[in-house]
Amino acid sequence: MSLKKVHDKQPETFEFTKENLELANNILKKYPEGRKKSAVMPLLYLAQNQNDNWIPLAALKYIGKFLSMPYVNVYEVATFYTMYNLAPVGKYFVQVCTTSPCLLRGANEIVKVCQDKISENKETISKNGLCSWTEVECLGACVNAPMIQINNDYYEDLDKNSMEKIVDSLTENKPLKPGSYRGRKSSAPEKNENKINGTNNA
Amino acid sequence: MPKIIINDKEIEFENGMTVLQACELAGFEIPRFCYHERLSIAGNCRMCLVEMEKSPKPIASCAMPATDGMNIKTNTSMVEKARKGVMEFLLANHPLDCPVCDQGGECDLQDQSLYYGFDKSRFKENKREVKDKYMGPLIKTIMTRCIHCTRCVRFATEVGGVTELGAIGRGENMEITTYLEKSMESELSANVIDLCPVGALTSKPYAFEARPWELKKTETIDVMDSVGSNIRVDTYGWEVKRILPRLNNNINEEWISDKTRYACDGLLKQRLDKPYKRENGKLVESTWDEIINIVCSKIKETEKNLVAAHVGDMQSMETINSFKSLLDSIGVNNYDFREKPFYINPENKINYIFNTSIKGIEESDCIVLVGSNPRHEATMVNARIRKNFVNKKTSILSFGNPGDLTYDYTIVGNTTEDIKKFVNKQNKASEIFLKSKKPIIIIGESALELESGQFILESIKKFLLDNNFINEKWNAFNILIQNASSIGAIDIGFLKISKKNNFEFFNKLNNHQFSLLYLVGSDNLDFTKKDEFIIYQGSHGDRTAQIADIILPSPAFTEQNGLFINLEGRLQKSIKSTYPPGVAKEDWRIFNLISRHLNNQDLFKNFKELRDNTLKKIKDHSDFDVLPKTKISQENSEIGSFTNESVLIKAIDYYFSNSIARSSKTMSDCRAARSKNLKNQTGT
Amino acid sequence: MKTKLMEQIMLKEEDKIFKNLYNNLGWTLEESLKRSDWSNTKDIISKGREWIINEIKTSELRGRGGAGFPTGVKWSFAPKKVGSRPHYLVINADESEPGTCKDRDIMRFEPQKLIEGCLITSFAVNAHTCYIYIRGEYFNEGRRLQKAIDEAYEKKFIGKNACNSGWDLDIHIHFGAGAYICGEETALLESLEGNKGQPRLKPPFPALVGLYGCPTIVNNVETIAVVPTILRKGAKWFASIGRPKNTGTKIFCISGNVNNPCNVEEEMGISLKELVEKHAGGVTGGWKNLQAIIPGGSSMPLIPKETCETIKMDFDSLIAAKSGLGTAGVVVINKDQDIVKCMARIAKFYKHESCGQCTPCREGSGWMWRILERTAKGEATFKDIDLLSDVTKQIEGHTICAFGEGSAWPVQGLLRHFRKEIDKRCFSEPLIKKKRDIPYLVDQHLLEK
Amino acid sequence: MKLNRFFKIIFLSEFVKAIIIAIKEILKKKKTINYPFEKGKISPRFRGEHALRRYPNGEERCIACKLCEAVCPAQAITIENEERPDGSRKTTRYDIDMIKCIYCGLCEESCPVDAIVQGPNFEFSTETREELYYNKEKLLENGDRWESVLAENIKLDKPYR
Repeated sequence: MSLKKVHDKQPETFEFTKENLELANNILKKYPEGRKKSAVMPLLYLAQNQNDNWIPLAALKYIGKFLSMPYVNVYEVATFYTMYNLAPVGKYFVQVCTTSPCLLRGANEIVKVCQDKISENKETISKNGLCSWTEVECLGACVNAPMIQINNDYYEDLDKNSMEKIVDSLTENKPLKPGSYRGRKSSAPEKNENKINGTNNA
Repeated sequence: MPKIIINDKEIEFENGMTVLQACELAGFEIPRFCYHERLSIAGNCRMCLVEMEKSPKPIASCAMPATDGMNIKTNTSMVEKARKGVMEFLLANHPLDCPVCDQGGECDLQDQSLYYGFDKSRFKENKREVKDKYMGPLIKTIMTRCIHCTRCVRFATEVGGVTELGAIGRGENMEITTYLEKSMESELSANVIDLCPVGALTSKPYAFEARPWELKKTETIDVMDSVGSNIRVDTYGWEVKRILPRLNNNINEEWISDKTRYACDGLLKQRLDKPYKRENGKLVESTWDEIINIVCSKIKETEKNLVAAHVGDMQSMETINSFKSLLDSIGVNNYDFREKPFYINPENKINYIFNTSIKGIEESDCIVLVGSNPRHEATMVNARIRKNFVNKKTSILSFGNPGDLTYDYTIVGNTTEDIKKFVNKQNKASEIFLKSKKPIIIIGESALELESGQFILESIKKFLLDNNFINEKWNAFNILIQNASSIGAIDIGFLKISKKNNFEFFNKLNNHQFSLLYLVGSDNLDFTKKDEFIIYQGSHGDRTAQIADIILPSPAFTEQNGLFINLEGRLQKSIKSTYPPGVAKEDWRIFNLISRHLNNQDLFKNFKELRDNTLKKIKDHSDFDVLPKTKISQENSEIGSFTNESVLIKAIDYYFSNSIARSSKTMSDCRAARSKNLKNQTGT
Repeated sequence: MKTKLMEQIMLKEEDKIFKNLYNNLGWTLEESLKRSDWSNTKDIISKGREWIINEIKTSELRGRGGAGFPTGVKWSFAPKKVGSRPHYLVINADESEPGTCKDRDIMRFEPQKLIEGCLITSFAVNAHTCYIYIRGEYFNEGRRLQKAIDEAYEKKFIGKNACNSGWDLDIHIHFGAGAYICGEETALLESLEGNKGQPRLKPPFPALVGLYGCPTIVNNVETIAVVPTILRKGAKWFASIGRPKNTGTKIFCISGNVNNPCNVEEEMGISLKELVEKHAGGVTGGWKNLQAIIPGGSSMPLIPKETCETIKMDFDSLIAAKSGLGTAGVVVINKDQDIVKCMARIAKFYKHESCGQCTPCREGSGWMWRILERTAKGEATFKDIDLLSDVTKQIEGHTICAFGEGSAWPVQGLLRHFRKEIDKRCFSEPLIKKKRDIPYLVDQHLLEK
Repeated sequence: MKLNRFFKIIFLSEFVKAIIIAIKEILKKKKTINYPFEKGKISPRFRGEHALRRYPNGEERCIACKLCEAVCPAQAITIENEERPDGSRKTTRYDIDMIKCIYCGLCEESCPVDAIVQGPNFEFSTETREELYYNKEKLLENGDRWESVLAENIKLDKPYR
C-alpha cells in the first residue's frame, strides 16, 4: 500500500449533521468512560458516509476535537486503515479482490473489465463520474471467488460476463443485486450438496 | 536480590529491570535503536535480540522484564545472525549518503553497522524515497534516512507533552510527520535531533556546518535560565558551532531547551569587540587606555551616592564578586542584580532557592504553582513536573493562569485573595495540599513582583513551617528564580536592601536619582534613560549598549571561566570553551584595571585568588555539583502588607529573553514560526 | 487407496455443530431456538465457572483462529477474581486470512450460537462487556449480527441478568477498517482502543493486561460459537470426535482450483484428499492435475501433491508436515497455475498488510515480494533465490507478532517444495547489473542530466 | 691458472667480449629517454599532483564530506563548506598545502565520489612557496586539464579497488 494521498481540494469546514451527531453520541456510549478515543474508527466511518464516501481533513480535525484527541493521532488512524478514503471515490466504489484465492479463479479478468469499462487506472473516477475501482486484498469470501465489493455489498462467484453486466448496470446507475452470480446458496457446495447430506442421512 | 545468568556470568539485578538493562549491568553491550532509557519501550527495531534459554526464538531484550534465574546468551551464533539480519533490513532502504549526512561520524546506524552489518549490500531493488517534511525552523528532515524507530514520536508525546509527531501510513510506506507539516510547538523540540539514531532529523541551523570530529568539545553549563543545564559546547576555531546536552540526572537529565541549544549563533553576532565611547551622540572606537581613563575620571568626579551599579542575567559569580570588590573599594553602595522589582528575603538561603530540588519534583504528590509559568521561566523544571504528572497523575494547582503548560492543572484562583484563603486553609486547594505527603509550592517572580509579594512569600513560608512541610527530610518551599546569575548575586550580597524597603535601588533608579550607572551585562534592566552617564560592560551590542556612553567589551559566558549557582543552589563551573573576539577583556581584568587606576592596586592578583575569595562568600556552601546544606530556622520576618489584586503572570518573550538570544537568527526564526502558528490557531 | 478413503465415515449430521451453515434453516432467533440454541443456558451457567473451564479443558478445544492454543487453558489465565479493573471478552471476527471465510458464515447464519457463546465465556472469564471486532468489509454481516444481538436483548438472553442467570452482559460491535494485522490479538486491542493496529509487545499477555489495560480474553468467532454446544453435549462427546489433542469439528473453507469450492464442517483429522475430492468436487482437471495445496490460509506453507495424498487435516499432523492447520482455509492450486506468481501475490498481500512497526517485517516483506515478482518474470538469478531464502529466515522469529512468520512461511514452503521449478526460470543476469559500473550512489542524479 | 690468464691477455679476449657487448647494446632499444621531450610510462596508480574532478555536466564532484581532511596524515587539506540554495552540500574552500603533502594517496582512497584524485602530473615545481598552496580553483583547473587521463586511470584501477 502506498501512502494515501490527501485530496488537493479540501472543504473548509466539516461538521456532523444532526442525525450523525446523535449517532456519534450513541457510539461514545459503547465504550467505557474516559475511553472516548476508541470511537475514532466508527466516527471516521460516519464522517465518510456523510461526505460522499471520503474524509476531508476538516473532518479529521473535527473528530480530533470531538474526542479530545491529538489531530495527528486521528490522521495516523485514517492513513493506517485502508477503508478510509482521503480522496473522493465514485458513487459506486468497486473493490476487486485480487489476492491468491481469487486470482486462482480469474480475478485478473475482473480487473480487466474494470479497466475497460470504468477507468484505465485504479482510483480514478470514471468518465460519467459514477464509478471508481481499486484493487484490494482478501475480502474474506474466498469460497465464492472471484468476488468484488461495491460500497458495502459483496458480488460473488463472478466471471467476465457477469462482471460486465454488473459494471454496465453501475454506469447506468441501476446497480444489480448483490450475491452470488452463479445462483448458488451462500457458501454451500454447488453440485453435490444434497448428495452428501443425503448419504449422511441415509 | 534476584539473579540472572548472562553469558554464564551470574549477576544480581534490581526488580523491574529489563533484560537489556541487566546485560548492561553485566557489562555486555546490546545494540539498539528504538530503546531509550527515558522513553517508553517500543521494541520495534529488533536490534536488541538475545537468546533466552528455553525460548526457540530470540527475544527482544529491551522489552523483556528480567526474572530470577533467567539464562541469557548474547554471544551465540543465533544472536549474531539475528542482529546481522535486522541490520541488513535497516540498511536495505537506508540511503548511502553518509558523506553528505550531518549525522555522519556520530551516527548510531553507522557505528553499529560497522560491527553487525554485512560488508556489502544484497538489496538490489530500488530504494525507497520519502518526501522530506517541514518541522519548523530547528529541525531539518531527510526522511528517506528514517529507520522508523519512533523515538521522536515517543519523545514528543511523553516528554515534550505535545502530540504533534506521528507515524502515518503503514508497512514500508510508514512516514514520520507532524500534523500537516506544521512546526513543532515545544521548547524541547530539538531534542529529537539528539534522539534520532540516524540522520533523518538533523539540526537546521547546524546543517553542513562542521563534522563532529573537527570540533573542540568543552563540557560546561548553560546560563540562558537559572536551571544551569549541563551542556557541551562544540567549537570550530573561534565559532561556537553547536550546543548539546550533557547527562545530569539531577538537573536536565539529557534534554535541553531549544533556547539553550540554539541561541549559540547569537554568540557570533552583534559582538562588542572594541571599547567605544560616545562622542556627539555617536559611538566611536577607542582604546583600553583611553577608555579606562574616561571611566576613572568619571567615577572620581561623581559623588559616590549618585553612582549606581547593576549586573545582568548571565554574569558569573567571579564577575559579580570582583565587581562588588571594586564598588566597595570606591565606596559605592547602590547596586542590585534584579531586573525588575520583585521581593526577596536574603536572610536565609532557603528563602530564595528551589529547596525541593529539581529531582525532588519527581517524588512530589501535589504541586502548587504561585504566579509562575515554569514552561517559559525554567523549561527543564517544567519537563520534570510533566514527568511527575505522566508517571503519577499528580494533581497540579495554580494561582494565576500560566497558559498551556503541556500538562493538566487546575486554576485555584486568579487573585491574591485566593492565596490568602489558601494559607488560611479556607479553600479546597489547601485541603488537597494538606492531605498530600510530599507537596511542593513553586513561587514565581511574577508573584513576588506584586504589591503583596512580601505577603505571598512570607505567609506561604509560615504556612509550610506551621504544617511541617519544611523540615530536614522534605522542603516544600520553592522560589523559581529566572536568571542564572541571581542566586550567586544574592549569596555574594550584590544588593542593597533594608528590611523596610526592598526596592530602594529601583525607587532611586526610576526617580532618576543616579547620575552615573555602571551596568555589567544588564540588558533587561527596565528603565528609561534621562541624563545619566551609562558605562556598559558586556558582550553584545544589545538594548543597553545603544544608550551607553562608554562601552567596555567583555566575553560572553562561553568565553570565560566562572561559577554559577543554579536555582536549587547547586554550584557549577562554567568552562571557557572559546576566546572572546577582538580586544575584549575578561570582566575581572577590567575591574582590576580600573582599580589599579583609581587605587593603585589590583583587586585580585590572579584568577585563582578571585575564585577562592568567591567560594568563601557562598552561603551554606559544601561542594561543587551538590545541593547546599541549608539550615532551617524560624526567623521573624514580617509577613508584609496584603493587597487584593489579580495574580498576573508576566509573559516572557521566550525566544528573546536575553541579549544572546536576541542576537540569534535562529531564535528570531523560532519566534516568527511560533507567532505564525498562534495566528493560525486563532484564525480557524 | 481410493476405495479405502471412501470407506471412511464422514461426520454424522447430528454431530455437526453448525447445522445452519448454508442457511437452509434460517438465521433468526426463532429459527435458531429450534436448533436448541439457548435451550439450557441458565443451567450451564449455574454449574459455575470452574466447571465450564474444566469442561472446555477436557474437551481439548483448541483455538480456531490459527494458532491452535487450548481454549480452556487460555481462559484459566484470566485472574480468578475481579480486582479493581474490569475484565473484558473480545471476539476476534477480523477474518482476513486469504482462503478463509468461515466466521462470515457463522455471523450470517448462526449468530445466536456466537452470542450464546459470548455469554457463557464472559461468565467464565468474569467479563461484563464483550466487544466483537468485525472487519470493516463485513458490513452486512455486522448488521446481521447486530440484529441478532438486538433480538437476544429483546428476549433478555443478554443484557441485565442475562437468561435469568444473574450475570450481566453487554455486547458491542466494533468495525475494523481494512487491516489484516488487526486479526492479531494485541493489534486488535490497539485498534479497539482507537490507535493504529500495531501489535503490542508480549509479555504482558492480554489475559493480564489487555483492553484498556484490563484483563482481556480474545477468542476467535468459531471457538466461541462451538462452546455452547460442547457444554450442552458434553466434553466427552466433543473429545470423541477427531483425534486426541485435535478434537472436535471444524469448518473447512475449500477454495481455489476445485470444482465446487465450499465451506464445510468436518471432523478434525479428516484426510485432505477426502476433503477436496468429496466435499469440493475434486480438483479442477482431476487429482492428477493437482500442483500444491495451502492447507491453512495463506500464512501456512504450501504442501506438494505427494504430501496431499496422505495428510490428515489437524494441527499436529500438519505441523509434522512442516505446515499448519491455521484457519483451515484450504487453497487448492492446480497445475494450470503458475505457482511462483501465486506465491508472489501472497507476498504482495503481506507487503500490503505489514503494519510497519518492526523492522524485519516492514523491510523484509516488500523485499520478498520484489524478488518473487522478479522470479516470476524470470529476471532473478540463482543468487537471488538464496538471498530470498536468507531473507525469509531473517524475518522469521525476529518480529513482534506472528505476522513475520506468516509472511515468511509461504515463501519458505515454496522454496522447500518448488526449488526446481524456480531454478528453471532463474538464469538471466539481473537487470540491476547494468547500473553497477557507476562507482558510487551519491549524487547520481547529476549523472542523468 | 696463470696460463689461462696469459692466453686471455695475448688474444685480447676480454677486449673482444666488451666490443661484442657494446655492439649488442648499440643495436638494442635505448634505455634512456630525452626527458623534457619524451616521458616514461606511468602506472595508473601513480600519485602525482592533486586534482578535483567534475561530473560530465560540469558540476563539481566534491561534496565536502571532509573525509580527506580527516584522513590526511600531514593535515595538508583544509575544507570549508556551505549549503547551496538547491540544498546540495558543496565546498566553499578546498585548500591543499602541497608542501605539507606527503603524497600518500589516502585522500584519493577515502573519497566517496572520486572527486579528489592524484593525477599523473609530477611536473609542478614552482619558484615560490606560495604557488604550492593550492586552492579550489587551481585544483578544479587541474581536474579539467587532466580529466581524460584521470577517468582512464580510475577505470583501469577499478578492478583492484
